[in-house]
Amino acid sequence: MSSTTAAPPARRKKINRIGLEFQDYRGLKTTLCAGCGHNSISERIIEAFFEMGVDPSQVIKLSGIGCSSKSPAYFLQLSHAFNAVHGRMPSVTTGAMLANRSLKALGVTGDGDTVSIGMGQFAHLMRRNLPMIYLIEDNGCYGLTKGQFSATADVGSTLKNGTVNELAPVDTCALAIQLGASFVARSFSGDKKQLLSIVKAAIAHNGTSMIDVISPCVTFNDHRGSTKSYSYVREHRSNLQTVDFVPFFDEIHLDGETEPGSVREVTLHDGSTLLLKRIDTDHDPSDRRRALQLLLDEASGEGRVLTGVFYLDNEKKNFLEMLGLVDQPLVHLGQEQVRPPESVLAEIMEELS
Amino acid sequence: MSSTTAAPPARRKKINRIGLEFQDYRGLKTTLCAGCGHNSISERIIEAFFEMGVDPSQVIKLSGIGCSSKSPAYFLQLSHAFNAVHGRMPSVTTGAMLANRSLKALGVTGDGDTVSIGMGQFAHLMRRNLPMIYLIEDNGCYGLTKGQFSATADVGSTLKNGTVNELAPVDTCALAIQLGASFVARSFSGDKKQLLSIVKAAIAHNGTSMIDVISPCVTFNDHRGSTKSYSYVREHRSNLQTVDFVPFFDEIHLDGETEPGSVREVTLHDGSTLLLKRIDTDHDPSDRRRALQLLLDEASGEGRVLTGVFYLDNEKKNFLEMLGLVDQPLVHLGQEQVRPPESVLAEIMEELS
Amino acid sequence: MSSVETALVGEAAPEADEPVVNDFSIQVATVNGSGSQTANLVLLRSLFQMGIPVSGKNLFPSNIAGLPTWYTIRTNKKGYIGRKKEIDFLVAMNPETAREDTLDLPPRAAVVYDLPLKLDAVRTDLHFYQIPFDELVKPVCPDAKLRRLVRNIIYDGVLAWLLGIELEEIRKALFKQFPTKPKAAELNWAAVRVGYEFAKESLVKADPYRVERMNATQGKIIIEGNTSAALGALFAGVTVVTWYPITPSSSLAETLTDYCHRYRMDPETGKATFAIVQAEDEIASIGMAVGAGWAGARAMTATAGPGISLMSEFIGLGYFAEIPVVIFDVQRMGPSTGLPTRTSQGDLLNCATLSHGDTKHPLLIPSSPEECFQMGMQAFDLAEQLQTPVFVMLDLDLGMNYWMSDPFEYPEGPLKRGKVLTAEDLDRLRAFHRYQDIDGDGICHRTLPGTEHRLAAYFTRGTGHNQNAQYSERPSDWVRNIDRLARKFETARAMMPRPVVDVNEKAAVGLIGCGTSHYAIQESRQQLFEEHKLNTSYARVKAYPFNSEIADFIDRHDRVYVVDQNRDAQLRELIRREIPARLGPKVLSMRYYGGLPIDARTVTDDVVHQEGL
Amino acid sequence: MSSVETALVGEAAPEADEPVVNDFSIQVATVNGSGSQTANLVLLRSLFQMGIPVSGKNLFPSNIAGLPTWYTIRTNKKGYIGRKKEIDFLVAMNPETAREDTLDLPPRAAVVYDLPLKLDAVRTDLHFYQIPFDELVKPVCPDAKLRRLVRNIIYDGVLAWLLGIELEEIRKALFKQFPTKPKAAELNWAAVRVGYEFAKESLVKADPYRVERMNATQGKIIIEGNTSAALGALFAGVTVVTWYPITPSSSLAETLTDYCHRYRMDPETGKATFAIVQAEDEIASIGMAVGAGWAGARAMTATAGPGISLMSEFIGLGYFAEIPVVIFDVQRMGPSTGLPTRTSQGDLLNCATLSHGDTKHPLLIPSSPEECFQMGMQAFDLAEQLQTPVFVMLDLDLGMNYWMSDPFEYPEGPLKRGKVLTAEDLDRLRAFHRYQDIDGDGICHRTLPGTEHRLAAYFTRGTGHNQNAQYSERPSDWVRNIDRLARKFETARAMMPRPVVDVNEKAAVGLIGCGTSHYAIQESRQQLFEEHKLNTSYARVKAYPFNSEIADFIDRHDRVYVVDQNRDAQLRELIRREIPARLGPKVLSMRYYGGLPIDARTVTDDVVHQEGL
Ligand SMILES: Cc1ncc(C[n+]2csc(CCOP(=O)(O)OP(=O)(O)O)c2C)c(N)n1
Ligand SMILES: Cc1ncc(C[n+]2csc(CCOP(=O)(O)OP(=O)(O)O)c2C)c(N)n1
Ligand code: SF4
Ligand code: SF4
Ligand SMILES: [Mg+2]
Ligand SMILES: [Mg+2]
Repeated sequence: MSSTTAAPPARRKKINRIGLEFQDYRGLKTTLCAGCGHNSISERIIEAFFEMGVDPSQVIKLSGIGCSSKSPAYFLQLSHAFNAVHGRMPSVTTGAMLANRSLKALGVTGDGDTVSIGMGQFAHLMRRNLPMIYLIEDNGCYGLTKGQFSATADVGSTLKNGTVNELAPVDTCALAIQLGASFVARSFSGDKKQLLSIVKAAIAHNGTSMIDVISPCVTFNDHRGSTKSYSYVREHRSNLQTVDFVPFFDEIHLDGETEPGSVREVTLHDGSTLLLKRIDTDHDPSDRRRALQLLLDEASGEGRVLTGVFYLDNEKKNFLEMLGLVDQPLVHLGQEQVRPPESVLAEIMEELS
Repeated sequence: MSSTTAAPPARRKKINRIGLEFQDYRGLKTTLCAGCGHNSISERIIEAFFEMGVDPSQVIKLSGIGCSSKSPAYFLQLSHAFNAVHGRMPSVTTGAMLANRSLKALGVTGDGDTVSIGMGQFAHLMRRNLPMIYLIEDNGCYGLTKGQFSATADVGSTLKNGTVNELAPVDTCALAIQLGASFVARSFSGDKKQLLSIVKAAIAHNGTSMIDVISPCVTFNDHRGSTKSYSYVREHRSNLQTVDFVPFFDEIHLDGETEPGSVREVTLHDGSTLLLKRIDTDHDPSDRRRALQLLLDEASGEGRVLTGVFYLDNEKKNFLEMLGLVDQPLVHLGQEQVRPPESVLAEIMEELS
Repeated sequence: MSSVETALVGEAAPEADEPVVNDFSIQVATVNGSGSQTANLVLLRSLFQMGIPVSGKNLFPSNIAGLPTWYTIRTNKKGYIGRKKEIDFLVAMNPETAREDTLDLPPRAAVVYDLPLKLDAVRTDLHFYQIPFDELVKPVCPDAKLRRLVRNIIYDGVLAWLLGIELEEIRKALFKQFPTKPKAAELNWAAVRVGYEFAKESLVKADPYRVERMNATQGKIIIEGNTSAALGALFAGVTVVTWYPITPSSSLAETLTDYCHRYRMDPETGKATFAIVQAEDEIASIGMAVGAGWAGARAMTATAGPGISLMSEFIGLGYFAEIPVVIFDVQRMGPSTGLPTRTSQGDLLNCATLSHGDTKHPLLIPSSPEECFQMGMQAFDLAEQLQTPVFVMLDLDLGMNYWMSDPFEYPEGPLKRGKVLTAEDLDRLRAFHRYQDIDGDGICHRTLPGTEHRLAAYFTRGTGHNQNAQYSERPSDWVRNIDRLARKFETARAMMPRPVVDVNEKAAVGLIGCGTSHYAIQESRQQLFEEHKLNTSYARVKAYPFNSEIADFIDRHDRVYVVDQNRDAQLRELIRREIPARLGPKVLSMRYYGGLPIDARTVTDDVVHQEGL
Repeated sequence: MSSVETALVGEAAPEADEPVVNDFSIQVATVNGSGSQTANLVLLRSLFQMGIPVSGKNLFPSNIAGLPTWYTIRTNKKGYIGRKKEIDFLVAMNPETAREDTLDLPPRAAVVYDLPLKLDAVRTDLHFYQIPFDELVKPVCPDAKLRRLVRNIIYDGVLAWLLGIELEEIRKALFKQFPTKPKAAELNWAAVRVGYEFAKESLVKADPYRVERMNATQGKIIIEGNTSAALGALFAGVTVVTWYPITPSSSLAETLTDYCHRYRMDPETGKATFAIVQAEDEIASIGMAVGAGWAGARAMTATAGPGISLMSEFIGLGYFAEIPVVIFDVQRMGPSTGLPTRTSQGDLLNCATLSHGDTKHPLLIPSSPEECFQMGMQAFDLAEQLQTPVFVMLDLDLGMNYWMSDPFEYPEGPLKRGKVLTAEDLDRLRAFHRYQDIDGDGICHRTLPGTEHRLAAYFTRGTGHNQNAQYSERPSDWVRNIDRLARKFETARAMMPRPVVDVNEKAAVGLIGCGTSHYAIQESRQQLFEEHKLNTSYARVKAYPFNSEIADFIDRHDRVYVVDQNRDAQLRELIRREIPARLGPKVLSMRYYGGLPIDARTVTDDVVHQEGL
């Protein structure tokens, strides 16, 4: 495999806190188009898991079908992966986590995979707040089937052949917040720093981390007239905050020129800290009402692409906690724990006699 | 059939503006449980269509699977009906309306049929704003399969066997508004007047009218501990407005004691008027932002059940308008209109030679 | 219709017939939601407690309350407990159907009816017993609201006197029904006694039907197939159950849930050693089960036909990505929504090759509660050993009706978890090829997510892959892989439970059936012999794929009738696919698909007709 | 592997061989997304314009850009246009596969390659032509960014000289490719000429392959199956098209969309006389189509295997509620996601009995663009006449590759809309029973929503119903209804297109096939005769259910090989189900399922082997 992965020699030696090389977090060489936003996202995922020192053997990568859903092959080669069927990654991930709650689940999907065919499972996953990272590589189209509109395409956006989309886009972040996800953010594949911080925060979070990442499709949706092109997003993006992340195993240093009160320090489930530096107005990410407000305004506004951390609830029970499962992963239970003794069968038979 | 329908003798003679009897709008005798909320809704539907003088031969009744979805058999016996498969009524209705845009579509569904298995189609139907009435008979459970929780069950609500629901309910109204429905209201099967007015308004509206009607299941979800029981809803319900409806063919009379400014008169697509009389605070139903706000607050509030007309957009293009279909229903087009002439085939063959 | 004519022909009142002991059928006609369920179960149980072979079948509508329901109880000293076509004893409580039910009776049958129904006016060739239920219930039950529910059990008392059922057994059965509600039990008990006393005082026994104590149910239990299958899963150590409600499978998942809460909470922490999730639909429930099976859990779902159709895509993934998962399909009458509360064997063909492309899936087909239990366990072993979805094909009759059964035997030996490599194994092997057929049986080794080893990870996918689970479009990789899957299916063949074969040396005719057809076939064989001197052999299929014994069975007979409870002869179809073509002409078909449990007479008449006897 | 050895064995440079005219295969190996598609189509067209029978097959990866792609063009003077296994002439442009592609060639093949690849070092038994593409493209195309796209067409010029393709025809084909972009056309044309000039100056023709003008394509067209099927739908007067993108069916819906926009806008209003909706998934697309069919539209959807699985529940509803709808299944290699860009006939069995319960569906199986067109139209007639879902089973090879074809004939006569009652009819009849079989053909009359008549309305449902479409759980109603559905299927049998049968009186062996297997079988028959003196008859199935001709065909031969492009002999399975069992033993199987279009040699070798020749 190593032959097919190309790591910059510089990094080769770098070792993370659990003693693994950067190399260990890579995957196969991408077969996606050169310049595809999805490739940048893969890079951020590799960096985030490496720098956080997550043990890849305890990570599962899951996806549906699409160019985006192929990308798990291109990162975290030491983790088990499940490339499932179109739009159904949420249920497969749910099952895997029920079976083994100690795993760290990373689901990668596309806007078609999630918002079109996957809408039902997406909604119910958000509602359950299953502990996982749910990352949408959002290019407003179906890349793998050659660029048809998806349900996140904006009104007025055009296909290469000129067809204009008239249906309003579905806002995955607004939906996720309304339905119960406990960490909701939007980013851009072209913003390395913001995306890296957000992915790290998602790793640190306990509950569903729904991240919608605008990720341009250079082959089918990067033309003028598209509102998901690199140039369009670069021109119309506005950041809700500057997002910084400090892992639990590091010290927090605020750089000098941040004036007091301008930064919100949010402590995450694993002790890491999310630093949200105000840009225009201050946003309290625990304010669900306000978060929805922001997204609604954006939707009605003139094609502004708002990115940042919209919502975070540290306290919310996740689905596995609700189910009251034993701490030990169910798959590790021995026969004596899962098969009741003979006396139980006898008791039941007695009742039925 | 008449033998199985029992109309109160009093009404027999009553004739509506298109010369039909009340009787003509009835259906078979219900086979639902005595006292089931769904039966009251059927009665309101019968009254609304009769009083509005809708031609039943131009109405289609569609449903999924469930006790609620059975109810189309119990009203509008002169209308074509399609009892489809579980959770898929939206797509069947869409297809039927594409085929014949002149029909008036009434979809009746349940909370399980819509919010559980039907979530995906529900979301995309709302997004398309297909001209139809989408009525959810919402009892917070699966009646026909003996009372399991549905996704509209409230946190803390219990089953008869004591099981407590921990998952937050899905607010169908909030979702509908966010996804694009142009008329969104919630009512209660026990409130004849409000429900009747709202159903009539839905008939008058051009676009998706999403009506969530709390409709208690007397057999499985009417016990204490349930938040969808008659008593619970009666105690916790609060009305956003008093809702009155004046059809386009009648005069508007405001009763004396309404002080000026307290009533909003909303003109509907067919010229009918919706009279929304303020109760506590004034609500402008065209204010999408505010409508969502209200529903969000309600959700976070202490089990208040807010009913009334939340949102109405008269201007929004419906799906059929977006598609730019000929005015004539597609099913009425003659062969000469749908099969291109021989010259066209010749032209195409030439291109391919 | 014919019965109507019988009615019109005035007949003389019946003679006092020969007594008929422990060999008749009772039909109780009520409306659902009227609490008749209790009265009927008490009746069933008390006969059972008297040692008489008995079966009860609930014929209920697909609605919740207010529609006609029939409950038929059959006693048979010879132990035939399949449905009996003819009704000997009718209890008519439902005004809507009383007349028609009465008209359908054979001459000389007995009718217990509610006074206002005046059924004695309908026919003259029956034994009528008129009971003033409303009048009788008043004194017992002052609270008018409760009467509706208590009223029915009065007929238990009446039948006790008419049929000679021991009151004490009724009492026992009754209190077993209300373990936690003594007051309700007492109330009902009073009602039973009122019925008994009334009968004793005012009725004259004229019909021939009686029961007598036997010893044929010693130590047996009474149980539904769904409960039995749930117990199978419980003792198989199931850990993840994901489901979506649908008749007639819901009670399987719900009973399993109850048992898990009783017996699968960790003693120290009081936490659950299982996860049961009611999913948003069947696509989600099978998706979760597949995810759980992939991660190493013993995972299952339970559903019925419509759910099977929705699971089709995921089952194809499970087959191709080789993921263990168990699907209980409690078959109801299709196509489409069909008749949700009627039984059928209509999903056999669909499940055997569910999903697009070339797919084949093992089916286990239980005929009894015991087999529901055994196969319910075995399915998990097979799924994990074969790394593939395994179906357990119940039907509504087996799943939702009460059956006599021997008590279940506690399983021996360890759970069979299949070829799973641990970190230690990987250390030893120093290499891991997910899809390499090392053992030549088509079954490869897998690792579970979370295995702490650099070699453990692999990429699971529904797309073409090579032996290392890497994406591949090479024709040679593709062909090698699906040829191996075909080989694996042959391995499965040898692991499936063998058919139960009873060869009659004198027989030229053989019968083949599966599932609940068993009871009708068993009884029909006797009818064929007694009434037509036709010797028959019998092979009961317990699983698909079949092994050679079925071919051998067909080979040694001139004609073989395959009994199917579906229109398109689905079992025969599957058999035809797998036997040598030269045997094809011998394989004939007997089908019933009216939605009621198949009965012996129907089988007999059809075979007799085809045999030209 | 063996080819590798060939390579190692040093051989003498090849002699000048006998010229081979109009009978060889070219393979162009590039990476996808590199604009090679244009170069290949121009090549194909120019040969076609020279009157030479030709076919082109695109072997592309399931990804968008950067992976290996092979395009094979076959010329054959006898008109055999199935895939040819051996490559005679390789154009090697892709560094990733060049070496392997070269090693796989038979001795004496020719190789045109890009200079840096140095392929002449790989083998000595081939004819090599080295081309400095980068150097050649520079002068033609100053703009470096564009070079990647222009570069490829240079090989058209090279081949023109090497094979004797007339430059003028290349020019014609080229400008046909860029009808609207003359500048692009000129640029490419310059590149072609550069390649031609270079070849002329610096190459020495050594290989035997040449083309010569013929007259075999006079008046023919070149078209893909998906386009043909789309035209079928267009001229069938389709009004509602609901679909969800999936390879290889997307282009069917997309081409239909383009044609509708060109030819189905109302001249006065400029509005659409059709509705085409890209649904949110396949369950929605079939649901919409079913709703539209119910309301009276000519409704269709197009999909592939995974979509078929998802549509399973709705198809069962369509069958049972008797709703006309047409499903185009462009088959790709399954199970599961499988190989999305490889061809197969793997959905036959699944589609024939799709959904739970007893279901049967008519299938139309085209073999050529003409049949895609005809059957694409006929499917709508059948669906409305039979009031049931009808499948048109294409495959990727037929659907997405370019084929020669005679021009399509304009359909005669009116659209067949089936038994629909109007308000006037109802006035006349004074009664309407939706599910009464008045004509005895199993097909009942329906009314459309919106019919202005008190008798018109009825209740459509997937649950049990009587002749008046009222809910019913009566066994007799149920049985009557699904027996009628079975009867309707027999009616369908007689309406299906008959097989194309070619009986060779001397033949003891017969071949049966369907769809794209046709081309391999045709050619194989000649090989079998020429190489083994084996006479064969041939029956090409065009639809399911089959009619008696198939049984007759089997009956008159000793052995019949059913050719399947799937693992589980699905076509043979369907045939076995429907013929008299006694014929079963004669029905043997020949299967290929590597995902490439089946070729004659593979069929021949297999039959020869089974025949022991
Ligand atoms: C059931 C099913 N339907 C359709 C397809 C075809 N298909 C493959 S990918 C895709 C859409 C992918 O879009 P998206 O999720 O946005 O991923 P992208 O390629 O844009 O990254 C579709 C429709 C499929 N594989 N399975
Ligand atoms: C595909 C499928 N899954 C499951 C079922 C079983 N089922 C019938 S009704 C129903 C739920 C109905 O709940 P709801 O829509 O709320 O209707 P209600 O009975 O409460 O009015 C279910 C799960 C089915 N018929 N089809
Ligand atoms: S097609 Fe678009 S989404 Fe797919 S890999 Fe290429 S750029 Fe990315
Ligand atoms: S079960 Fe509940 S929902 Fe169904 S009919 Fe009865 S009361 Fe209504
Ligand atoms: Mg996308
Ligand atoms: Mg409900």
